[in-house]
Amino acid sequence: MNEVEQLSAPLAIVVVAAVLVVGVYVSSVVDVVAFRSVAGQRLRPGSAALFPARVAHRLSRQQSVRTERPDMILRVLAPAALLGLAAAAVTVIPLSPGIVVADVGTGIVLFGAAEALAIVAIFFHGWSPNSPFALIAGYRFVAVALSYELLSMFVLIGAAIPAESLSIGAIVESQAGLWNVIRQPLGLPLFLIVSLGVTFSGPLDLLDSNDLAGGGSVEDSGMQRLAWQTARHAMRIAFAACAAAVFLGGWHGPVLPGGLWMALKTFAVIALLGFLDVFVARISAERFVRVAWGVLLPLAFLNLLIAGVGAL
Amino acid sequence: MIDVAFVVFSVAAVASGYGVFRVDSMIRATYLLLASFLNVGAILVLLLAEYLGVALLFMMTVEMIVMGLFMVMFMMNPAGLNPMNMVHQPRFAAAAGVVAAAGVAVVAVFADFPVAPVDAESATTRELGIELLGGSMLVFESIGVTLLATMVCSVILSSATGRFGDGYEGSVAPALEPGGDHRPADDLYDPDAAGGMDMDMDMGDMDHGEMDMGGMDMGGMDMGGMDMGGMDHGEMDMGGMDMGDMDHGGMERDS
Amino acid sequence: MTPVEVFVAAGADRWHDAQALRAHELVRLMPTPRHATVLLVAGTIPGSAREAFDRVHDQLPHPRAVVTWDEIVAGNDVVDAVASEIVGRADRVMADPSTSSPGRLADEEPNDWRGVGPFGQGGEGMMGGTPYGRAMAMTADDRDGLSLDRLELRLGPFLGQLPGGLVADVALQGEVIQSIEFACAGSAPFVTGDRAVPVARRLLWLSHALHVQGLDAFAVGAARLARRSARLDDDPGLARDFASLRRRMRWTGLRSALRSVGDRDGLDTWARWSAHLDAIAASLDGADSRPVSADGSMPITAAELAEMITGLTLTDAVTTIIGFDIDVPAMTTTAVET
Amino acid sequence: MNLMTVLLVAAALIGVGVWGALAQQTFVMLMMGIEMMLNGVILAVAGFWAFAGAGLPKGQVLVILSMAVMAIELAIGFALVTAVYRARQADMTEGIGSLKG
Repeated sequence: MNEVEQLSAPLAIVVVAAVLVVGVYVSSVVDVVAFRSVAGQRLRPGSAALFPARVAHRLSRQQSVRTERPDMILRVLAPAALLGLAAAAVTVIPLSPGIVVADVGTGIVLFGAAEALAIVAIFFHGWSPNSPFALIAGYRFVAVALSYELLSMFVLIGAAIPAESLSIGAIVESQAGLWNVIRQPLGLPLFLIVSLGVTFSGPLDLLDSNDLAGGGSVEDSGMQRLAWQTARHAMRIAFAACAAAVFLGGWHGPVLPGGLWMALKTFAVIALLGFLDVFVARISAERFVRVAWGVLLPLAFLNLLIAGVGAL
Repeated sequence: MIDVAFVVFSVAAVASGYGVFRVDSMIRATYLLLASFLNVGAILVLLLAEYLGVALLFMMTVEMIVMGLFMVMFMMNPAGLNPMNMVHQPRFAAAAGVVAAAGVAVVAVFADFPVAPVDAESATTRELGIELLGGSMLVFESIGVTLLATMVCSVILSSATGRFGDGYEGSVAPALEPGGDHRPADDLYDPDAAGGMDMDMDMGDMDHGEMDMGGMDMGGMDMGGMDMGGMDHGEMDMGGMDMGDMDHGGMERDS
Repeated sequence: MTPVEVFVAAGADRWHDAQALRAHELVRLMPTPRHATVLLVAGTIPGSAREAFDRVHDQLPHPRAVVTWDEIVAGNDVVDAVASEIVGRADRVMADPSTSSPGRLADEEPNDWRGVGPFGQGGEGMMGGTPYGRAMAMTADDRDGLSLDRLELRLGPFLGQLPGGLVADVALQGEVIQSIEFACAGSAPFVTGDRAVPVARRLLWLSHALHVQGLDAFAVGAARLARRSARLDDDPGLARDFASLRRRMRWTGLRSALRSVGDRDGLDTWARWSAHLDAIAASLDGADSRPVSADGSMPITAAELAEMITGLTLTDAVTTIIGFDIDVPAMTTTAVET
Repeated sequence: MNLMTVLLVAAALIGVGVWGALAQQTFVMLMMGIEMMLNGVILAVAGFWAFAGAGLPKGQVLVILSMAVMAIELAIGFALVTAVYRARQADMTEGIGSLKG
């Protein structure tokens, strides 16, 4: 493995903040573009680019309603924790050759831990407002999340096998010749399913879904809603960056500098997730759990087998 | 720097651990326990057991998610909105806690342990991996098999249906008196829904069982204790599985 | 401009009409009043729904405004007039938050929380009492034999995912519906399948149903088709555009999401959707607003529907209910007659 | 940070766990007490490994063993809670106390 540059603490904070701010904004714009293009509405570039800022401005002037007897600590903690976990997940992902905010030897396990903790934060969001639909949505989310949590760890460990290291930097390094998306063809699709689940979008929009009147966000307004949407987009960034680094070869690519490749690949995954969010109908939780244990988990085992055989 | 971090994590671990048993809301209790684990995980990382710390973080998070689910499911008052007192023998318990802590603390302060710190340069994660798939492979594999057995046991225990249909049908536990109903009169459960559960006997052992879990009652877990004979004779359901025997098997072996 | 977020509190008579607002670019119908700036009141709110309406009104965060559909004097296009009124009112209230609509109910807890028991639990022993005005959940038998707590809820009449005016009392254990009762006479015809329904109304049903299934962008498309079909002049491109929408819907996984949900007589929700979509396509192809054929499984009474969805999860129940284009006004009038 | 301080923290965690397990009435809270004790055990084992075990990998294996114990305790514990609840609707230790013997 090459020299890895550990960023100094102040620089690291700036880098992570910049990645998240830019990423969240871009991801929100992607949402607008996806929605409008699928809905067949007019799409003016300037208007779409300013859309998230306008929404943020409006929500910041709206009242944040306090529900009756909320669990106030957890209500505040939920978006903050989700945002913080997204930031933590971003720190272990190398952004360009040799530049990673925190070069942790067990980076991929840390990412998995952040993902598991994100489920806790999301449950808090459903639990805290003391509202039946939010609680049902949060509960349902957790029940489903437990069935893809295992999946995600198998998929990530599978990617770590050819690298012979748990560090994401080493995993990127190992893809110099062949990207994991080809080496382990099942890995990326399964990981994208997990991403859709943890960012509760598209077929796995089981948290803030319309069939429960907004589900976990049913009581959110104003800043609370803005914070939650921001945190959700931040989580999408973390997953997109991880998918780009672990499966799409990270900074590897011809001509362009490595950092730019990483950004492009991350953006591609964000765009894919954004369009899937708009384009795919929600699947019932019961059915997904059946599919997750009966089909997806065996596929993850198969993926692990492919990775193991490939490493021999 | 490391010392400061250690103090912070330690205080947080103990304080959130104390909070677990003081808050009203079950969800807060569950996740305070998780916070305690996270802090211990952080201390483990400080101790250079990087993989173990992160794995503890990961594992306990998922475990506490499950625990939170059960909390909300089984507790009558999970949010703690209705104030109630859910403790018993508080003085005895507090005294026992202090005695236990003091016991360990005395050992910590006065015992003379060898000084052999871990080498800061060593690749502990790598060493652990080689050890698990090398010298300690038997231990590692035993853990795996035990966990598998645990999964089977817990599914059978918690499922309402046995191999031959509804667990409440099938074999009926013997009555306490000849000809009498085996269920105590003050029982809450629905007479139609009961029957097969040999709970009278189980419950007696249950308290021990719960306690034994701390000390890992492995004997009770092994397949030999699990009345396989009853299974073959077509009585395998919640009743036929006879948890009573299972625990007795374990107990005899222990004593 | 960002769209104004609107929550619709519609009586049964105007609920379908209000769905047409989804077509409008500057208006977005939200699933919950907490997300809305404007409360749109459409149709007749019966006296029994008055209190529920007041609660919904107070759930909108400040600054908020109320627009009443029936008060708007419109020329030839009432939906446009309503939309521009909504945008105007939203602009005004955002510019001057002091004009925000004041609360209709006192902002207080329904009950004193501290009760009489030794720990303030308000009842005998551990259980009992009404903390915060709500009785504690009591256990009851359930399908898994676990006897978990039972949550009693009243859904409607202004719930975003259900047709306006529909009221149902449900008892939930977890996400599973243990019992459900619709607020109408049990034998009342709930869905009248043989009635000729204008194609615009069917498209509006489709728009709402797509929204509930998480396909908001498609819902916009369906609402736009509904608006075009409502115009009197002949629109030759309509059938083609509907076919194109239907083709794109095939890629959304709707079919697998709806299949084997809400089975009745061998027909599932997907079969009912298909019957609706076929009926729309047939009407657009020139046939005169053909009734949904018998294989669309209609009609169904409220009691039959309740029986169908007992034991389903809340999500599947909502999907099943939405699968029928429920005729709430017909239901309530026949309820009075019987 | 040395062995003594780590063990003192572990002692505090174990003490809290003992107190919680004995004082709490509900099964799930009781299990939390046990988990808390194991938490202290893990910390103590890791402390010994780091300061007195010369970093032998076998020490880490012992920590993994403790984690497995915790997972097993939780799984079997919840299965038992479910079984008891199914039969008795009891979620408190007193609820099944009358059946001893």
